[in-house]
Amino acid sequence: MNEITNKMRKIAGEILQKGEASVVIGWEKGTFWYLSPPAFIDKVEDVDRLVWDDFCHNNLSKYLVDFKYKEEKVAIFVKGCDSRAFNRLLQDKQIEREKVILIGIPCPGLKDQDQAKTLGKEGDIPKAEKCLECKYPNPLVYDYYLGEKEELDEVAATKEAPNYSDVEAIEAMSPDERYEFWTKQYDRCIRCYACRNVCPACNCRECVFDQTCVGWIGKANNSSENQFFALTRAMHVAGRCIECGECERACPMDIPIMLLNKKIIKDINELFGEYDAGIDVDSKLPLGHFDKSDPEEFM
Amino acid sequence: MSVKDMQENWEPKILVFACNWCTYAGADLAGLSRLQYPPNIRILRVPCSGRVNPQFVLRAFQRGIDGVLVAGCHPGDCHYVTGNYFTRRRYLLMQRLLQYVGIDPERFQARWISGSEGPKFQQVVTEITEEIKAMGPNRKMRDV
Amino acid sequence: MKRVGVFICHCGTNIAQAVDCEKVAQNAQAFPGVAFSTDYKYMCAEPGQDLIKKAISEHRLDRVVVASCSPRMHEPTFRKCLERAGLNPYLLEMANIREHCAWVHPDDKERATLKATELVRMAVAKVIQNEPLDRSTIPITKRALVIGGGIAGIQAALDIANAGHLVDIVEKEPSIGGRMAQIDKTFPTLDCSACILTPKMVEVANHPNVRLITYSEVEKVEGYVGNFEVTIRQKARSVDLSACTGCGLCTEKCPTKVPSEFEMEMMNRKAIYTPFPQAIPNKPVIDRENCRYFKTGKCGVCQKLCPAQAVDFTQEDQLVTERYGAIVVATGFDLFDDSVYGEYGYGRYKDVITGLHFERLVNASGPTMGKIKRPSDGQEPKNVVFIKCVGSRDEAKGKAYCSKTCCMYTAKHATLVREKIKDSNVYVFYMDVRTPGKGYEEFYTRTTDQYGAKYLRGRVSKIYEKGGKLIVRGEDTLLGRQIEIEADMVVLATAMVAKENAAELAQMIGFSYDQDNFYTEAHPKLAPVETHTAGVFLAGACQGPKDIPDSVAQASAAAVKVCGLLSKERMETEPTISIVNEAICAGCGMCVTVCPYKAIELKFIQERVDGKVINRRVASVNSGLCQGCGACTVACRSAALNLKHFTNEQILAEVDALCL
Amino acid sequence: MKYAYFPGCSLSSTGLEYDMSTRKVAQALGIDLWEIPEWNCCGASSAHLTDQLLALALPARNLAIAEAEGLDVAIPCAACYARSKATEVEVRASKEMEQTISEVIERPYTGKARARALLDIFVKDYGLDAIGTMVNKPLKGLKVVSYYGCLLVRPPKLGFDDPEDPQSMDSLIEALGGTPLNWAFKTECCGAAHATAQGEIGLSMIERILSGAKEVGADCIATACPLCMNNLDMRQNQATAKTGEQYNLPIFYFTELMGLALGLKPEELGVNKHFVNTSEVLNKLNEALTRRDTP
Repeated sequence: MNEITNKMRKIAGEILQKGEASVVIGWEKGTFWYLSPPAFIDKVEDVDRLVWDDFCHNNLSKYLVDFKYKEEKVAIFVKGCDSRAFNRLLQDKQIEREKVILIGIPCPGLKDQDQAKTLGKEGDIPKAEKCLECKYPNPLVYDYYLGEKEELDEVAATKEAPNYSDVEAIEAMSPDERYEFWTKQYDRCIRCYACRNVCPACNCRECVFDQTCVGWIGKANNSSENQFFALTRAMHVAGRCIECGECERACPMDIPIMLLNKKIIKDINELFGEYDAGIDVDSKLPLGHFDKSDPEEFM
Repeated sequence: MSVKDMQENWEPKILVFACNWCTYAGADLAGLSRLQYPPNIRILRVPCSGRVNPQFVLRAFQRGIDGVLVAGCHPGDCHYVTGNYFTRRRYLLMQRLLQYVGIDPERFQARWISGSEGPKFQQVVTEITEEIKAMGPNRKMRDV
Repeated sequence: MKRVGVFICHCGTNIAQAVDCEKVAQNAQAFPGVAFSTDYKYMCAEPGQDLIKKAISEHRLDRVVVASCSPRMHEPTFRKCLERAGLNPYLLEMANIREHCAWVHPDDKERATLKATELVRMAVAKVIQNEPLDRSTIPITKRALVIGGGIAGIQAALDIANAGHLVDIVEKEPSIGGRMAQIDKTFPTLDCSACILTPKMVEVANHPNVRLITYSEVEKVEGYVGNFEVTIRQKARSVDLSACTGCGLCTEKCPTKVPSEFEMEMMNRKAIYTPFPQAIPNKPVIDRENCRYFKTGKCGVCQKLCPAQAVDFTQEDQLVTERYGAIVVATGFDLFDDSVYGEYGYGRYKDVITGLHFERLVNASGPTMGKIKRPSDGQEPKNVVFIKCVGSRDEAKGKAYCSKTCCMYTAKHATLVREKIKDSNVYVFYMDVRTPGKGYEEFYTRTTDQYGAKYLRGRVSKIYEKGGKLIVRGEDTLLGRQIEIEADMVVLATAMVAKENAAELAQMIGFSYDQDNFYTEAHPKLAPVETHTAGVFLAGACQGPKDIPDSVAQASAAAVKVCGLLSKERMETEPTISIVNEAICAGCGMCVTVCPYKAIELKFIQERVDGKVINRRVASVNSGLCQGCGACTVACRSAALNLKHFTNEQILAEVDALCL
Repeated sequence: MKYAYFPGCSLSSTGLEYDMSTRKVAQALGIDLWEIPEWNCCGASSAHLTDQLLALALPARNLAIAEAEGLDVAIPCAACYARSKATEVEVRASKEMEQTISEVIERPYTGKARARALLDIFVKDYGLDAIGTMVNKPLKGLKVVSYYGCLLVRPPKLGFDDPEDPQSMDSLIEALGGTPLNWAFKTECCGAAHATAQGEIGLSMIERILSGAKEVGADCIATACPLCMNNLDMRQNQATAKTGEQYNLPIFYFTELMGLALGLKPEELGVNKHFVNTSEVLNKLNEALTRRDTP
């Protein structure tokens, strides 16, 4: 990984030096050794802050939305999931391709930061759960590529066929069991909206949950409002979720948010045909078009 | 009235989102034809089933509704050409999602009922009322 | 605080016998915002309306709820009533306590009354959020477009033009005339098709209000009722229409022969040609795909010989954009592809032909000069078999619908064979004979009784060649036996189907079509020539199989609708449309993709961000196009779009009020 | 490529050469046929005249055995195919039917194992190009009319080809180097059991097919149905006796023609078991090949 870190710093330095972009978005070491938060580098002398290690979790494409109206170009490092997010944002017209320089990094899968915290530096830290079933570890779109081409092939997808066993386990429960399961999860929700804030599919200018005057959602933190929040968000990211798993990682209350998202992805695939969000920029969103021969259950 | 009486006399309340052009007209026709059905449903008129935001449905469950029906024109007959095709996609997903979080399938349904289908309107709302009556009051997702 | 007035109607005893109206009115007093509540025997009658008007002024009401019959019945009535009382008509809401309550719950007054009360509570909660809305008016472009220059298009254009309006006909082919020009005689009178069509073609071509745009296709349609902006591709004709005198020398000398589409490929035309002698404009066109000059660069005989120097090889397609107030779609039909019926051998056996082939075979200016000769060897056929319902009424291989015209044109063909070939035998295999139309049944009766055509009720299972004859094997279901006929020629009564690119055009203009790609009328009975898209009307077989009288009738009806529109200076639009909250809109364009009317566009607005002026992309609703379905409001996650009169706030308020 | 193999009862009696040639050809092409152990009669035609459920359940048992093995079923006989396919289609169309049938046969059948006509497998799965490369004795100059019979491609929802003007056997003949002739009797009824019960009617139907083939100048007829073979081959001299016309039309199972083209010996394919003498056709083929070989 050190080699990639070196390459990162070199290319970031070059980009800034030549003025190709005004800022380079990458990762840097955080407060603890097992955290690598986003870094926004706009000076050549700062490029040595950049790192690539087992904890570069954040989906950086999300931050491009903040640069939407900047005139200068932005350079950004992308893993497979970041690149899917990038494509999604392009589809949602939140960014322009030519205003972004993409630097691809092949991602072997990252490590679980909570486990890291417990096991310590020398421990055998397992992969992060969200990386266990990654279908696209390699960036799908990039202008530069760090690493050898061979490497790109070597970093094979860890998931060939989608694994929905966790979703199916819940489907197998009785309605009351399911309700109890989810109530237990969402009773913990403190509605901090970290899941939304970190999510590249959540790219509204003003989120409905912030619109108090319409009264979409009450401010009370109770089971009912939390579930309204959860289901509404799930529907809003339906067809947009690129399975980066950031929502779940960011959740301070360990709510299995991806279990909702995966359910919708599974249903979309079953109902409307295979669809992976953020792969094909020209594809239409599953809820943004229809087929006259869609399944008919409402007769 | 005692609590027991309250339970015995309980009647479900069901919200029907009806599109103005088909299902609302179908309900009108049921009336014109004097087709009787249980008085548990309340129709909320919307221009098109495609206007029904899933958040409206969630809100109704929050406020304690016992069942929700979203009804519109048959696919291909939409007054607004394509609205109900989007409804179909949206609610195929929504229905599964609601069931996934534990809402009983009977409590959220969608149907196509045209302006000429007074009898179908009668039949659908009667069935839904009976199903929900048999299940008892909905307590899931309620905010009280 | 809003001041709502609630008016409960008894509808005589219609409502009152199942609902305690007085009690509902009493209950309503307590609802938040209600300043006045009463009940009355007939709210819609003059005294009832007076009561509302009086209450509005006496109690300073600013919102009104009427609980009565369906709003589909009397909403316009009460809106007018509000207007007369000085209130905006959109400050009205109705609770339907007749069709949706009293009439369906006649035996449970207690619960019907409770339901009525709750319906009123919903209406009150909604009306509090109602906003005054103004109908706006838009100017109308006083020119109509007719797409398709067949008989339907010609008739519609003539009627519009005669009413004093300007009209353009866009025709895909080099000449107007359409299918009717190919037809020999017309049922049930057997008068010559060309004799009644060509005068109309001339009339429309010479009409000062009509402009013919032939050899052209509609490429793009934007805008909305009153103001369509249509892009038309005028294909390169390679002949300068203004210079050409139509002398025909070029056609005569052209060395390249091509099977003629007009003659169903039973005769050749040249590469520079007019499709048929009476074509309008009667000036040739170069078929560039087959022209020797365009294929090899050598030849140019036509150009060298043309005395008017009208031949222009350098012409290019031209795109012109015109504005129209209304559009009549009259694009006609195609024929079903009979080759899917392997058992009939169409395409394999030369003497198995379609009805349209027969029209040309029997036509005096056709390939055989009107003598019926079979295509394989030019012999006069003695035994002719007709098979009806080929491609129609057949869900397995063809179309489910009845093609409507085949019974009559087959009777006509049978008559013509018997008339022209005295010693001929004519057999017609049929499933049913359908002759609804004036003089149609009589014509059919003459075909069998006077002309002696033998009608056999049954289907044909196989046709095969044997010794130069076509053996037609079928079943006579009335006699219950198999029959084999040695035929010289077989004519298939081929179904009419929608034009190949029918769906494409409908999507381009933005109206709906059925599973067979025929265009869908707004209402099958009460709005048969309208589409769901305002300002777009239908005429002829593009809406479904039709004969000439029906096509002409529909064309005139469509013309009346167009005239009604064009006779106004401006038109009113419904104000219940979507609006964009630009502050919230992120410009993602999801609303654009779900809008069936192409009413939403993305535009850029200028804004100051961090001291700099930026261009921000937002959605923008075209109030002329938006029909108020609300699809965009749900597609928009951040609820930047809202539908006036059915706002998110209103619907949520109704839901809340209902669940109390 | 592996399929479950359902020969059916005809193939172990009157249609023995169909079975022989099928197995030989499959072997030559490298297709693995796994004969369904303890297979039972498909029920044609008595079962579907007796009881609908019985008619569906009989083939279901065979299909279920194949399904447990994870295999689709290759079926040479047209009647066996039609009955088995009918079961598959019904089971796939309705969960209820799936349940009923599974109860009757006391094992699960979900419709996953498909009933496949042998002809369809060769043409679609193996592919004409692939077959073409395996041909070493092309049927050069042999004019063949393909006779599909009434069952193989009909009714449309069970068939795999155009129900009125099917093409798959014709294209197979072409791939084998032969000359397929177009004719009008591809799906004509051979009279089936009429030949036994109503001799006159049966013979007239046989006669029509034979003279249709003669009319277009065919050297032989290719078929995919043991009963059609029976009628056209065994009763050909009866037809001659009736009409006085010498047809001289050998009838071949299409698998026999495949075997010949693949260079297999006529005897291994059962070609010597026919009623109508095939030697003329075989000689013609050999001659054509020799002619090609001498420059």
